[in-house]
Amino acid sequence: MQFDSFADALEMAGHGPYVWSVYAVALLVIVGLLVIPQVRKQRIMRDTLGQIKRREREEAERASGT
Amino acid sequence: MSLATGLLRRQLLLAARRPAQVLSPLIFFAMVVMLFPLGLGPDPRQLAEFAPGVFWIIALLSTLMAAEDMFRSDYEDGSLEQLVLMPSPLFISCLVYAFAHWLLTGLPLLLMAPLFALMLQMPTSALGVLLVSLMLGTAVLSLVSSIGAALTVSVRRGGVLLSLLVLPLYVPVLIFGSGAVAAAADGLSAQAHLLILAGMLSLAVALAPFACAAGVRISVDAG
Amino acid sequence: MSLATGLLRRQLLLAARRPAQVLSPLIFFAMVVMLFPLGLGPDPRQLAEFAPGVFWIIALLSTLMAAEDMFRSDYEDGSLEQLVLMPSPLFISCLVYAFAHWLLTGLPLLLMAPLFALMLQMPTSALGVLLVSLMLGTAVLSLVSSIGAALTVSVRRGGVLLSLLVLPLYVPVLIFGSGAVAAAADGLSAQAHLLILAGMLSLAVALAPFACAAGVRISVDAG
Amino acid sequence: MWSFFHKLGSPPWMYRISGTILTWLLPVTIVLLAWGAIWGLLYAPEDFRQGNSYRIIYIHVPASAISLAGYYVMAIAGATSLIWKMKMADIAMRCAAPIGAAFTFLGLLSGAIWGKPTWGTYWVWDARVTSMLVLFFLYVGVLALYEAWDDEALGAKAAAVLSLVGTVNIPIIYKSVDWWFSLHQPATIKFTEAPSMHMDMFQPLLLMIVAFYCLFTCSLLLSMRSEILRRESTTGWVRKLLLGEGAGAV
Amino acid sequence: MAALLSVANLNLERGGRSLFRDFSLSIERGELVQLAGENGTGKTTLLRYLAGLSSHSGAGELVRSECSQLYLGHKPAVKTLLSPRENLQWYCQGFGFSEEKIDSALELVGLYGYEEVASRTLSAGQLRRVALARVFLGDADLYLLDEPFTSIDARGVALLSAHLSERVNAGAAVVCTSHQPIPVDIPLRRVELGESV
Amino acid sequence: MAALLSVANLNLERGGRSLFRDFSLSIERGELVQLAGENGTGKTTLLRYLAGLSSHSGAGELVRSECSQLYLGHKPAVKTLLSPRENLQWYCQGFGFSEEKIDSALELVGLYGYEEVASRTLSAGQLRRVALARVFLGDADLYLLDEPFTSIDARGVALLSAHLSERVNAGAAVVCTSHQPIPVDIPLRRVELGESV
Ligand code: HEM
Ligand SMILES: Nc1ncnc2c1ncn2[C@@H]1O[C@H](COP(=O)(O)OP(=O)(O)OP(=O)(O)O)[C@@H](O)[C@H]1O
Ligand SMILES: Nc1ncnc2c1ncn2[C@@H]1O[C@H](COP(=O)(O)OP(=O)(O)OP(=O)(O)O)[C@@H](O)[C@H]1O
Ligand SMILES: [Mg+2]
Ligand SMILES: [Mg+2]
Repeated sequence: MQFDSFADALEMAGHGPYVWSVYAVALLVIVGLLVIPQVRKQRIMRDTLGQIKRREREEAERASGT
Repeated sequence: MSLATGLLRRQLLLAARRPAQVLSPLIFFAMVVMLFPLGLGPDPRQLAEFAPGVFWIIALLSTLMAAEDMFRSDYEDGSLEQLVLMPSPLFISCLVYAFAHWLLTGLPLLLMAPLFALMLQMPTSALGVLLVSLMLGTAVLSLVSSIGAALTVSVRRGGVLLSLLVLPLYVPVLIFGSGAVAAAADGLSAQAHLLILAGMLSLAVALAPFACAAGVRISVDAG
Repeated sequence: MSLATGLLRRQLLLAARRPAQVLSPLIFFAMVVMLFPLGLGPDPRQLAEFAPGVFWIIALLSTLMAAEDMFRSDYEDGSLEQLVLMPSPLFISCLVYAFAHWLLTGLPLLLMAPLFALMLQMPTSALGVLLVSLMLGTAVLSLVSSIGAALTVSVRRGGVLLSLLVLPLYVPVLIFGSGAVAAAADGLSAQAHLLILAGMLSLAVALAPFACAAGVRISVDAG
Repeated sequence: MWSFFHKLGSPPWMYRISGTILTWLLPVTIVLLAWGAIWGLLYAPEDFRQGNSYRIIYIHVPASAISLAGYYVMAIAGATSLIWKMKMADIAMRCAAPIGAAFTFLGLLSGAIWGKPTWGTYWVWDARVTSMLVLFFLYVGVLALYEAWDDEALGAKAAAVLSLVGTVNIPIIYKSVDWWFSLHQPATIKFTEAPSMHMDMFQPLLLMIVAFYCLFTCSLLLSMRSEILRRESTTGWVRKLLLGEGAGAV
Repeated sequence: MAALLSVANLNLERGGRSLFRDFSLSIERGELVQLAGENGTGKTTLLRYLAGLSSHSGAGELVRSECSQLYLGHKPAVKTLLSPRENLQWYCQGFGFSEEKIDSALELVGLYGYEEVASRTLSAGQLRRVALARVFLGDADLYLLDEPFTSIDARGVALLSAHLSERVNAGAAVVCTSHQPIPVDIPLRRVELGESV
Repeated sequence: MAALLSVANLNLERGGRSLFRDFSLSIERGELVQLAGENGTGKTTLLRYLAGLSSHSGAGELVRSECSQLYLGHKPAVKTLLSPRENLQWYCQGFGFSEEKIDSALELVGLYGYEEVASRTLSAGQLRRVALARVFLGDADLYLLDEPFTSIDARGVALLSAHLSERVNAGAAVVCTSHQPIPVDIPLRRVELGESV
């Protein structure tokens, strides 16, 4: 460990704001890259499932109707 | 009033039909800014000296590029005929067209200006003057270009000539605009330049919509 | 062959019927060149130093302004469909489109260049290099623009999008074009630059028409 | 060989195999990223000239390195879909574009922030900075072109053509920008100090580079999976998949 | 009852060709007028003149009584970037109509399900139908329609004709150019152009 | 005699809507085919697919025998800045027709006296006539015409129909969409679209 305390690590001898902001943005980007596709996939699966069920219900209704 | 807001909403909708289109102008400006170091060399001192000119070149470019389209598609698909037939005065609609044009060309430039000033190493002390002069100047450019656009939208011989007459009106804006920024960058007062720009703007707001409305009528009349 | 000459003749006729469109890039060029000394102050040495870069940047932007219209009206009125159906290979037609574009933007620029060089106090010794570099460079620009224009023609309001696509591709031309002129103005040999520009031109002539033809086909497919 | 190609082009196979890969690659990626970041932030020694600001390198260099590689991944996928009309390549290209753009953006932003403590300014028109900016613009162009089309299939074709054009141009652009800079700049600012890097500083960097490559792959596979589902939503295998696994998952 | 619109001693010329000489026409409430004539005889020019869109090409005495007018030209005035609904919204705002009827008008012209798509993805006939939907948005006293049946299928033609005859029965006047017969069962006044010249 | 053009198992979709499923059509020499159907059923889409202009939206087996084809779409492909003659000249050069017939073709479609004016000053019908003049420039084996009668007056419709039936009798094939009946006295094959879907 290069730093004596938590405050020290935040401060980084004056360079803290720069370093931490870069890491914060990086974290955001990384999380975005991993989470956005998953959220999209969940949504697509939900929509598709809904479509499939609707279609099958309609088909069943048509079959029973005639 | 409802016509004006409705028209403004429509113009912005047309421009923003796709999300990318709202961001595109910003990126486009950034690209043009990039051309200057590539053409002039990366020396920061040199760039800073040239920076005021860069902004005004971009302002002129984007105004000219967008001006041609201001009425064209409306003319071609017949919307302009309907606009002329609408009950409210045509000059108000013209003012809205110019305002929408400014929102789509002048305003994005204004928003990006601080970033570009940074990239071109302009002294931060000149930033205020840069923004004010850009705001006034691009508004005048939009209003003036609406006249030319209205006249050239239907292809008629006279239209070209008249629009050429309008072009020199851009020149004073560019002179006083870049003059203001250069003065501020040199630490001088830019008040006189800005006042003149403001004067031009009031003149343009007062007169351009009427000239533009007349142009639209002539163009629609041509079928 | 008869198709190529016929197409060229048609393109030039169309341009002659719509002079405002052809003139507006040139006017942009002229205005910026005129304003340039005003913005920078009249110090001739400085002017001359900036001149090659500015010259090339403006050349780039004015080429860009005209590029959007390359295929647009043909797409909108259905002529592009017929072009695709014509028996001769599409890439030849694309080459002709680019050539016509160059005749209407690059060539006029070339013709006006001596005058502008004078206004910007460029040393006359650099004039030859300026002209050769402009000739090679603007030809590359026209070819590259034709690709972008073909890809964006079916996209309404493609102007800014087109700029986004092609401006990055313009960068090498800008660098070597302004480099050549700057070298000549400094009394150095510009041969290497010009050779590289010529190389880029041959690459562009060999490849761009095919990419452009692919773009046209995709756009026509969109109906 | 051909059968492998054939499999690559088959959505259900790709969906299944990418799922398998992700089950172990995703945890590995996260561990590598966390390990590298903590090592770089807290344990790597201070640089004697740049002080702590150099810790930005652990984000900056991996992101910058990936951005160029990402463009080529995208362009190769584009070429494959244009020439062999392979569905999967089309999907790969669509998914790689925003990811590559994100890395490029991160590289630019981290570099700019790093510039303030080291160069005293956020922005310098240096050769590498400028080429990176051009690369970012190239990505934005491809994304904007995608987005501009109503018809997805056509938009994909157009974007593929553009990315191919970009591929031919990138080496030319990079070379010319290099040359431009060396011509103008009497080397007042030099920031490539890599060779003299201390081993203790270098190891976390290597780790982060590997982690970022894994991250790129993970993100690509994840978005490809959702894209596959979307495009195949009317097929039988998706129906089976969703009705089998969907009950619990949704 | 005074004429809604009347024109007398009209001389119209386009491109150096004289189209009408001393032409007179008067349109009363409750009339359905079909302007007929071969291509290029001046139907569109006349209609635009009556609408007040082109004054320069003609000299005559145009008298218009206070009434609301609806003009639909050859050009559809539909923005292809906007959806059908957005197009009609702007139309309503511009002419001061209420926006409530938009959905029912779109449904009437058979665009149910297409309200939100971009108009450039519509077929030729569907695009014309967006333009025609304006007729169903609000009632006007005077309709000036230039070839409203272009690209419209038989069912659409019947629908529009029925609406127009209803409006005529309610006291409005319709002036309509068309190369096809207009399928209405009310009296139709045919004005043949291009014969006298 | 083998079919001039045939398509089998065609699936076409636009904007996420499926227009045709397993559609098959085969066109022989000497046939006049009218594609009919309501607005938006896919006539234009099908015709463009048959012409080879849009491949992406459909998947099917298109077989075309070696023959010359003439396609006229909704869009007239007439440059309004050029005169009718200049328009046709370029068309002849592009397709390798002789330019001799231009004047007679223009006269046939009733544009005598308008050869040299800018096409933008033509009336709507006259502009369409410039496009239609192409049909009279040279003979093709296969005509694909999308609503050729739009804006055309009764005399023009008769003229074009007569020419088309003459071509059909000479062994060519015509595929034509139209919402109006086509006035010919040769057998007409009507293909009704949009029913089966
Ligand atoms: C916006 C500004 C910047 C951009 C766009 C940028 C871009 C790049 C690129 C493209 C690379 C090459 C990565 C690779 O492929 O290996 C790189 C590497 C590097 N950058 Fe930056 N950079 C920027 C600012 C900085 C700053 C301010 C510093 C520190 C003073 C810096 C230090 C480095 C180092 C040490 C490397 C690795 C050296 C090497 O691989 O040769 N960069 N940067
Ligand atoms: N570019 C496009 N993108 C998406 N959908 C489209 C596009 N063009 C047409 N469509 C849709 O495809 C369907 C068929 O269109 P098409 O133009 O083939 O109809 P059509 O039968 O020719 O109609 P019309 O009689 O009105 O000319 C329409 O429902 C339309 O909404
Ligand atoms: N902008 C114009 N400039 C010059 N002449 C014009 C212009 N517009 C139309 N004309 C001429 O005026 C005449 C009448 O045109 P108009 O459009 O009124 O005909 P129309 O009866 O509506 O024909 P159509 O049935 O083809 O629509 C035509 O001969 C045309 O050449
Ligand atoms: Mg008419
Ligand atoms: Mg159609």
